[in-house]
Amino acid sequence: MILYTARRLAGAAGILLVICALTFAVFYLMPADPAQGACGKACSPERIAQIRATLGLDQPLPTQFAAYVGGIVAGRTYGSLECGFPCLGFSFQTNQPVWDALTSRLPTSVSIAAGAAVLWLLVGCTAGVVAALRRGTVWDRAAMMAALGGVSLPIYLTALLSQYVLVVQLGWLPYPREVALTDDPVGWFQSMLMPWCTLAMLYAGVYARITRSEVLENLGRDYVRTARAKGLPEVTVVRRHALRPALMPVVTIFGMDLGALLGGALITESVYGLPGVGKLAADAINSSDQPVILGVTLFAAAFVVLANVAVDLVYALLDPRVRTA
Amino acid sequence: MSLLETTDLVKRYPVRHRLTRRRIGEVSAVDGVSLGVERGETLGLVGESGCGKSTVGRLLTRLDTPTSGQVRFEGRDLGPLSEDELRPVRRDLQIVFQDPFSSLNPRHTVRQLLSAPFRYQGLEPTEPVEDLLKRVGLKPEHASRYPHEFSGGQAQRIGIARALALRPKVVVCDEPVSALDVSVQAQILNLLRDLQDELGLSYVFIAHDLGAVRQVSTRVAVMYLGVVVETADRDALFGHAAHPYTHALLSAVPVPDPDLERGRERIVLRGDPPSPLNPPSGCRFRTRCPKAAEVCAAERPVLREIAPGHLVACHFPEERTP
Amino acid sequence: MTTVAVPVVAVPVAGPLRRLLRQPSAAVALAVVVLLVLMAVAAPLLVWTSPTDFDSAAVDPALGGLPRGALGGISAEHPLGVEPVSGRDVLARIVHGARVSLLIAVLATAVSVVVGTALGLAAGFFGGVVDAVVGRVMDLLMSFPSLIFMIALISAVPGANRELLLVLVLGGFGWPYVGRIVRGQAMVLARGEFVAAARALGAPRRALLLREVLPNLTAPVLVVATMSIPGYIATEAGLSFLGVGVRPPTPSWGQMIASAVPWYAADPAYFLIPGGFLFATVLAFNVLGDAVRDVLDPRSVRR
Amino acid sequence: MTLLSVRGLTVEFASGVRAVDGLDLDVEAGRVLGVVGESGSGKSVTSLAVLGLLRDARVSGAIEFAGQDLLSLPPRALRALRGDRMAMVFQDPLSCLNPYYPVAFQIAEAYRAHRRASRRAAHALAVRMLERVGIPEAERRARSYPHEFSGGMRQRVMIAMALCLEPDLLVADEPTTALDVTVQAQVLDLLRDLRERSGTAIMLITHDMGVVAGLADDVVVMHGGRRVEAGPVREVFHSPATAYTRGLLECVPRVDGPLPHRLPTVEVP
Amino acid sequence: QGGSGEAVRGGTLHVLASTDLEHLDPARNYVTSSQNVARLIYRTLTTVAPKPGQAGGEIVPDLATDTGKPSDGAKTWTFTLKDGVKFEDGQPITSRDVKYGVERSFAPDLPEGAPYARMWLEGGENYKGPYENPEGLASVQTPDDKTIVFHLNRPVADFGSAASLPLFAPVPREQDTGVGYDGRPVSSGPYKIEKFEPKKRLELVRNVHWDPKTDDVRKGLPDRVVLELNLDPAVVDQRLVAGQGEDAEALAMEPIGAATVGRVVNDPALKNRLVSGESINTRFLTLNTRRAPLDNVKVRQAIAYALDKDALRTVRGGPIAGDLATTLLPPVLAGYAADDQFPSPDGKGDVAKARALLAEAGLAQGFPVTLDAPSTPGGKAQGEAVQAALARVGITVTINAISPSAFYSTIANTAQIHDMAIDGWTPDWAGPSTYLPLIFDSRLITSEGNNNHSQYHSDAVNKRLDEIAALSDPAAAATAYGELSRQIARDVPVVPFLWDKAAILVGPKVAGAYGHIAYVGRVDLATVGLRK
Ligand SMILES: Nc1ncnc2c1ncn2[C@@H]1O[C@H](COP(=O)(O)OP(=O)(O)OP(=O)(O)O)[C@@H](O)[C@H]1O
Ligand SMILES: Nc1ncnc2c1ncn2[C@@H]1O[C@H](COP(=O)(O)OP(=O)(O)OP(=O)(O)O)[C@@H](O)[C@H]1O
Ligand SMILES: [Mg+2]
Ligand SMILES: [Mg+2]
Ligand code: NI
Repeated sequence: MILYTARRLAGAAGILLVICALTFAVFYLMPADPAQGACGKACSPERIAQIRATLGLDQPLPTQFAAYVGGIVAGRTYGSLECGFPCLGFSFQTNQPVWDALTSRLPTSVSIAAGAAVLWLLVGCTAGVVAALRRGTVWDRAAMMAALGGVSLPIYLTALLSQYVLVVQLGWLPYPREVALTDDPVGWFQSMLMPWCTLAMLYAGVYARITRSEVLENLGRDYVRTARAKGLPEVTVVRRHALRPALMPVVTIFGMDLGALLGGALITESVYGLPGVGKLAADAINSSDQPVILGVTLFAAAFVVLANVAVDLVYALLDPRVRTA
Repeated sequence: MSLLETTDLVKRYPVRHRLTRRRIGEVSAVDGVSLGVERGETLGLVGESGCGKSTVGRLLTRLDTPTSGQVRFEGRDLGPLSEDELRPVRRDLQIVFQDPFSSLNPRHTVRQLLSAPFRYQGLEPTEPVEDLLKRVGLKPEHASRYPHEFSGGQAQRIGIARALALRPKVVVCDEPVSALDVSVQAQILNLLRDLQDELGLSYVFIAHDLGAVRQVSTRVAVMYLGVVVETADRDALFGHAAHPYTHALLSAVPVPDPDLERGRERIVLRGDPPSPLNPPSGCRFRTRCPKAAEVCAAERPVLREIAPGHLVACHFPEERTP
Repeated sequence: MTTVAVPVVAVPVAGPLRRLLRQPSAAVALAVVVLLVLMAVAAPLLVWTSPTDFDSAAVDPALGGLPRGALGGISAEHPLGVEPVSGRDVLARIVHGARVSLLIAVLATAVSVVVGTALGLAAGFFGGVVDAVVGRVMDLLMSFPSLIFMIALISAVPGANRELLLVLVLGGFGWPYVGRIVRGQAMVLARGEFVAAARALGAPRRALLLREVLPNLTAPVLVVATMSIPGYIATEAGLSFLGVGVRPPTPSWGQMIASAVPWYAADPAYFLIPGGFLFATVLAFNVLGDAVRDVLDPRSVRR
Repeated sequence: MTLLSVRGLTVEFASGVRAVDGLDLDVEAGRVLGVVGESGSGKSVTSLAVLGLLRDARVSGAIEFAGQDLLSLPPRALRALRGDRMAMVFQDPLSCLNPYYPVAFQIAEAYRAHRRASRRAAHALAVRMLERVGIPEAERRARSYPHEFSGGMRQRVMIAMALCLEPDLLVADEPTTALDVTVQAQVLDLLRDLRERSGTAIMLITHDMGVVAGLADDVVVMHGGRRVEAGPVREVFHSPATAYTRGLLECVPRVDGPLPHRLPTVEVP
Repeated sequence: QGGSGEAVRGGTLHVLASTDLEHLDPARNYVTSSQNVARLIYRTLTTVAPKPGQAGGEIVPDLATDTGKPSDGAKTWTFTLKDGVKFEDGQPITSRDVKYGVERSFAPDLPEGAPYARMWLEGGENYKGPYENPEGLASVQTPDDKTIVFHLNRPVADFGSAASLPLFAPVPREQDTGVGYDGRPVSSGPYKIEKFEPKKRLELVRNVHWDPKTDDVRKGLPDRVVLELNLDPAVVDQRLVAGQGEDAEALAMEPIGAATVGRVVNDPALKNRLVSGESINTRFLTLNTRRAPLDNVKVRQAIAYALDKDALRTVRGGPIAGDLATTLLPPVLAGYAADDQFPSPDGKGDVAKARALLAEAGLAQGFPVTLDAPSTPGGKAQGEAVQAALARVGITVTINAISPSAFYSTIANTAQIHDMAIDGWTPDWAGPSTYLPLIFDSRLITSEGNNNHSQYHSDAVNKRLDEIAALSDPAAAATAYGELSRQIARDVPVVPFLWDKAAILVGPKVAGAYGHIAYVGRVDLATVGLRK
């Protein structure tokens, strides 16, 4: 198992390396010249050339790429500038190592993702189970229609609408802003509530549908019939024999969704103006801050890839058939 | 020279871990099987689940490539042939599967299914689809239907018609009646018998149902965990089984007669067949054999002829009581 | 002899479309989709106003370009109101925007279905190295933070035809989801007995792939196709929302919503109208996709 | 004494399929009733109806078990009977065991549903039951998961689970069909042995006339949801009253006796 | 206006910014909003007067006792530092610190700053900054701790004005962290940095070593100044409209968006909280004079007639966003002279005249052009307004949206700029000397980093620019620039459309806020405070 984990992690690193290379290549194609960008309003060609040399932009692409990957592993320097391990690049627009920018924004993204995840799991799975148990009833249909509606609502629309209604019209909530949980728990909760609900609305629908179909599928399984034949109370039958196995695919998808979300809820953070990793990415894209885009892409991909590995391992832990195979 | 024969046929499948996809071992599905089928005869192949019967069937029709050993058809080794070179051979060598529905493409009509053999062989159809249907007891107007519109028995008839379209010399029937109801089973067994009489076919009849094997076979081979433990003419095998396993097998089949069934001397074997992942050393049956001795663990018994045409792989075969 | 033929049960197999229409929600969804498609196709005939003409009389510069009149300037001349500042007709932009959205979504679906089916089929059928390579590529694409990367990629080639680029990028990142399903199905089918039967008959590989396996993939492929259209509509709108969609002044729903962001408090109609259209469209396609799956997917039929 | 008495049982599914149509049958205490018939003749549906496990189906007629009318019993009372006084063994032991729990847990669960017992005591009982159905090293194997057992062992686990509360009636739906003949012989032996020791009545559902011949005292032959014939095994087998039963008996190729060139086929009543 | 009541000492002032502070490092700080913030942190030799309107253009002493003494025909400039000026650690500020600060602006590692030191100081072309040439630049002399002398390579009449730029702020050599200095410049002004998270937040607290007696400009009223950066502009507007909680003590960094105008104009209470500041910025449409058919002056004149200035202003918020521009130099800049060479009713354009001019040029059927615009919502909207206006005369405009950070470097690249660009110019201080010479002198055209975006070439204009530069009287020079601008306007290298005004919303507790022309109408942070 340890060996397997190591092998998966190595594979994950491989995937990240390829993603890194591809992203790097795309930036090379980008017309915006970081040196020109860094040079600003009054800039002579000589000065641009100087900056280019400092950034290593005059080197051939493979050399630049090697330097970049080397930086991630061991840190590097840009001219007189130190960029310590793990150096995901250095933003000349914010004068900050990309790593610092990412880590300073991670708490916001984690706050959003974690809270939303709790919410959507609670709402989605409950609705899914209820719908499955009351199959064909009004409850079922209403839950599934609501789920489809939630899935169909573009997130920026939900965000704008909730902000318009809850903040502008009703004034029930303040404008979301960055608040540390440790500084002001109430403010944190108030600020995060809308982003959580917005994200949860999108995902809860998906989870309700998955949970419903999995519970239904498991309810039709022979071992559920066995459980009933044993005379178990229906609650136990559902909980132990239909829900538990149904949660396996939910766990799988949850791991991946969470992994993707930790890499920044791009639109949510942008719409609410919350300085998370996603907003960092959006801003960086708007201002063509290539080192940051590259860094965020890698960072987000790392979460996805690691989530994949984690999901497989968790799966192995949860499913005795895999565990002992 | 047999029409279709195998020598020392071996097939191993790698086994992978469910999660890590690492190779964690090998199933030795078939381990040194030598068989022969003569013109016009039916070789019955019996054994318990997982003993390698289907694998032999797939190897005989070259749907799988043997790990080692030979499959010869009319004296020609099929091993080194490419798919293109095999194509003409396949006209003479057909297969009927267990589950009639999964062996018929659900998206093709009966007409398409029954003209496929000619199309794939690049031949002009020699026999109209309607005639093929009639031969297996179906109506010509069935030609435009899809498989799901048939009952199991009817679908199996279509499978048989398809196998026979090219007028093969040998048909491997891999449990052709196991999925069918008893009453339908009888119809299909009768059909196979009729077709053999009419067309002079040879069959390799794979089944775990000893009664069915007895009904259609002229010779029978008994397999246990990838090896053939006994072969004999039908009557010899059912009358004078020499291998303890064959004995146990025969005695385990319940007979639909309350008096006979209750009074019968039964040999109930202990335990289950071992896993083909790591088969026992020496004689593979020794772990369940009532006669097992030390030599059985040490030495693998080879097939010996104990009477003309009666071969047994056992250190302590039953005495033949005439 | 006394054989009794087992009577063949004549299963009344209603056509898939009929079964689909029997569900009221699916029928409504289909009607909405058909209407939308008609609207998109007949856009120039439907609205005479150009989606790019400014109408400075319809807005009040002293109020920062707020549309004159209630509800975002709804009037006989502008049935759905006008865009703040420019006074462009919202209905005209909605109708022309539908064209862009639908066209891109349908083409992206086509790209992902064709590529996904081809590669998934190859991977599932041949297994081994092909499967390993295709599998890796799919893993890779699915690990990409695709939204970020798509934006970066699209902004990296500013000169290219945006519509085409969007189709390629959406399809390029979307095919693994088709490919994964097709691969799984193809793998099961390739090991199935009817493929073995065809091989035993001497069928060449091409025939196995195209005649035996492929026809059995139509149902799952059709299901993923219908289910992915709404996703592409939403993603295209999302990209336009983030400013990397189709180029102005070509209207697009996502863009309209994006430009409504600063106005959401002052002129809520301006984001509610395109937002409502987007929601209705995506919902209709989702409901339809769901119904198509119910009709075609044997798993859900079984329940 | 009649333990289970079924009268005019009719089961109709929502789809309109009438799977069982006015069936009568009786299981005597301590005796084995064989129920035979072709696929689709309604055997399984009957067994599920008896245990009240059918959902989405209209069940009518009368099912009387130990003097109680099961059809009019409230769900709670029915549940209390189920697993306790009447238990069931199904055909496919792999799919009938939950892959996520160790086998002992699943046996103990059945026990704890009806008797107050500590976890530990229930587990000990489960181990005893496993020993009783002939699982070697029961103490160790108790913590294994279903997939770690072979088919025959799994069916033994199912039987242990059904018998842990010493029910009056065991409904066994094709308990050996998924098994190999040698393993089938073991399981049949086990059932025979258990009946002799505990006196549990068994309703044995099968399509294999040989199995009925070996184990059953009485037999009911079903076709199309109706009873074609019923009576003591010996009577029915030696002198079947209907051509259908005779056909069923004769169309199966046997390992002994004469060999016809062609097999007789069944005539539907 | 600007919040009633008296501003008092104390409290926390919040500044809500929808943009980022580009650079705080004095060697790199070259954006008005950053300069406005930087004035809270560090002092320069001179600075702009803290007054509303045109008076804000006046240069006053800051660290120095006066605005500089020219000698040698304005080729040598001498400044004397005030007594008692200290860094945040209590160390006195010396002339060496100022010299070091100027030298840093030569370092290639610290790009982006104003170019004047590099352009004007003798020997500057070979100097690479203190990191590579630690021996320093000989043309900046510090005879004693208080005196600093600059030797220039040409006469510069308003070097005293240039000395108000951040690169003339003192930097203690021992505390220079190179590139990292951007995140934590050492304070010499009333506030020092407590916490700075780029693109998120800047928190300033009092610098106890700043002595108000040495500073006639800054008031340093609030105890703390907190800037929230990179907010959504609509959210900033909404928060200030609501003006609740902390937001009562907040002011916006940027003008209100068009969507808020209606709300503010119709609400007297809000209108009372609106600070309207004039600006030295002029917005114009740059026409690339090297690309056909825009190389034809008739075509350019046609575009000048066709342009709908009013629509462009509506995009920016309507009349509140400024006045329609008719000249290059805005009215608040010295040298402005009223003029309108391409008049049209309400600034909506004169389509008939434009068509006639196009017909003269043989392009009556129109032609296609590509317009470079920033990919911001505003940029795109302006692009679409140009598109719609020029469509009226048959000119089809394709918008090339460029990411905002790359926008200026792209149009400053002569190979990358297309036919037209949404453009504008803010002089570096409130005088015309950093306007026309920088953007219309054809001899300054470079392939990259070019400021003459229209690539306008006129030998007559070049000659005149040299003559004006040689004038030692700033007032005479201003008048001359004004006259020259009319001459340039006839050639239409650019079409001015808006003289910016900034309408800025402040919270109900903010007092003493006014828009400063040098900070393009933004609230002067150095003097604003909170009410009781
Ligand atoms: N493709 C394969 N990969 C791995 N193992 C295989 C494969 N095919 C067969 N096996 C294994 O080889 C052994 C023999 O299988 P085979 O299908 O030949 O048995 P069988 O006698 O036909 O059984 P049954 O009566 O159940 O059909 C089994 O253990 C099976 O699990
Ligand atoms: N849930 C259900 N809904 C509709 N029809 C059903 C359902 N369950 C069973 N049936 C139908 O009822 C009939 C009897 O089925 P049942 O399972 O009792 O047969 P069986 O005798 O047990 O057959 P087998 O030997 O194949 O197990 C069949 O025609 C079957 O299709
Ligand atoms: Mg088999
Ligand atoms: Mg059954
Ligand atoms: Ni007959």
